Amino acid sequence: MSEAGQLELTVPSSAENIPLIRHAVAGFLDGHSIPEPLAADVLLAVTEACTNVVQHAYIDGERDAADIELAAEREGPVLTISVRDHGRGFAPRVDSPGLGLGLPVIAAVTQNVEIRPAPEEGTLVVMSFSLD
Amino acid sequence: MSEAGQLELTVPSSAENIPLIRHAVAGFLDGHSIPEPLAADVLLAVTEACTNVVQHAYIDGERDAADIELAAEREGPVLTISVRDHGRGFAPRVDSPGLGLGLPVIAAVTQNVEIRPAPEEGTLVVMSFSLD
Amino acid sequence: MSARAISVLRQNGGASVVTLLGEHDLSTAEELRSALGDASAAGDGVVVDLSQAHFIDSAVLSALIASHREVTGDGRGWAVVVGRGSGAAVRRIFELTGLDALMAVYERADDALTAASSGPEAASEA
Amino acid sequence: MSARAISVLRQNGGASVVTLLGEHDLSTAEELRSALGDASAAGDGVVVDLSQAHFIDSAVLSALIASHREVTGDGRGWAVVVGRGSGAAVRRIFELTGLDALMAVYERADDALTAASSGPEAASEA
Ligand SMILES: Nc1ncnc2c1ncn2[C@@H]1O[C@H](COP(=O)(O)OP(=O)(O)O)[C@@H](O)[C@H]1O
Ligand SMILES: Nc1ncnc2c1ncn2[C@@H]1O[C@H](COP(=O)(O)OP(=O)(O)O)[C@@H](O)[C@H]1O
Repeated sequence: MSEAGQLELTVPSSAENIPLIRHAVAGFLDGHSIPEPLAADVLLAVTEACTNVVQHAYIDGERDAADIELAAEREGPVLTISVRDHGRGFAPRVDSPGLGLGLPVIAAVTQNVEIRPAPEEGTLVVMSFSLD
Repeated sequence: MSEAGQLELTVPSSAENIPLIRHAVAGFLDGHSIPEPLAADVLLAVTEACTNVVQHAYIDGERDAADIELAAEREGPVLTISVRDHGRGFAPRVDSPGLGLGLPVIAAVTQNVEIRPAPEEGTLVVMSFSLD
Repeated sequence: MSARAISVLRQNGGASVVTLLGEHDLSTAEELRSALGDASAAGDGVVVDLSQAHFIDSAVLSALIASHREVTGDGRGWAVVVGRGSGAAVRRIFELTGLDALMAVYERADDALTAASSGPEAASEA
Repeated sequence: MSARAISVLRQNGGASVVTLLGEHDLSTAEELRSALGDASAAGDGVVVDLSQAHFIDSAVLSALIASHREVTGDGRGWAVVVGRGSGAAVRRIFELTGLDALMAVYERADDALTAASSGPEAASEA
């Protein structure tokens, strides 16, 4: 296994940047020789987590740093990808434009998903995948 | 602070048992002198997690142990409540009878929520609350 | 187990009042949907009184949202009472979900009744 | 960035085909909704061809589910193609959500076209 390092990425929170982030993560997965079908699961989960930031984190107006921050790393047989925002914090929405499939998709494809308030403000979603 | 011990509970997965579980947890919170508004948040999260088991875990037919298992413990300033089932495993449903508010309510009121496959089968949801 | 009940009362003023006592969740959601159906079938406005509800969860909210949609979609008034007697979890779930932006929430039952009896416009000015 | 496109083609046989090439997500969801709207407005059945789609997420599924509901609600046929050329994420999200229980999923475009052209009953026997 090659040591393909970590990935850290900060991009403005917008729908147009979602494919960009997914491609960066695809490159990271390639570098770690992570095969299908796991790679597809990782890209699905990353896409859903970023979509949630774009659709839900910053809805209560402009913020200084309306960014998506992603970090990916591999430690032994565990791949961990975290997505954080600086938004309003995790909250249910009765007026959500979505069907509520995002979190369930993430939970279904990950080995473990944690959701918690991020330091200072916003939400941190930590997703783990087992390479075994 | 009194040492009010742990709570472990296994009950059949049915809507009628949801208030029972909530009352057992309310007793546990009382024993640990956990005040409002935190107690209300804990009872909301526990109720939503158990509702999810009843509505989603065992939908693909009868299982040997169609139970809800709950464990609650306090370690210093952290209260941890886990809810597990032996169901089909976490999966999105396009035909969910709900509005998709359950997981978002849990994530909003907890300090941390983890969702992962339970050992052997089913889903484990671990919810933490900070007493500070 | 604490007492729990759902009642439907037809008021003369042009609304039916559904009152929830105690704790409600998935185990009473069907009874609640049927009470809301009865209230709506009376043909006028609908008030849901949660001022004596100690606990409600998202299963209850789903039933309220469906009733709100049906009744206001018909051009009738719909309002809910969340007051001092409402349990902490009741106030909390309304706050978390920002439901007061979607529906008319009142602290006092008589205000809710007045609003729901006079159609959806008044009831959304809560 | 890989190529991505959405096309709408009106077939003589009584259905419009919406074809997704490449990767689709929230960034193309609006374009997709409008393509599905155009296909539906043609008045016959609708086929969504994902056999050249490399990636789709739940934002795409939401658009497909809305289109399926609208078109079949009208008594018209609706079908989707998920084939060998579909990316792993496409097959995976269909499998995860159990979407094949809700909608007619075909491996071959011509089967989907036949089904969607002959109304909702045929299209649900996939
Ligand atoms: N990053 C976030 N910040 C704030 N709220 C969030 C965030 N992600 C998700 N949510 C909340 O969780 C809910 C469920 O998300 P999801 O399962 O992806 O479904 P959907 O996006 O279709 O509503 C959202 O409706 C929203 O209320
Ligand atoms: N214990 C469980 N086992 C299997 N699937 C689950 C479980 N809990 C939740 N889910 C899945 O997660 C989805 C979202 O749950 P939730 O946010 O509570 O919304 P809702 O119950 O209204 O659909 C459910 O529709 C279901 O697909």
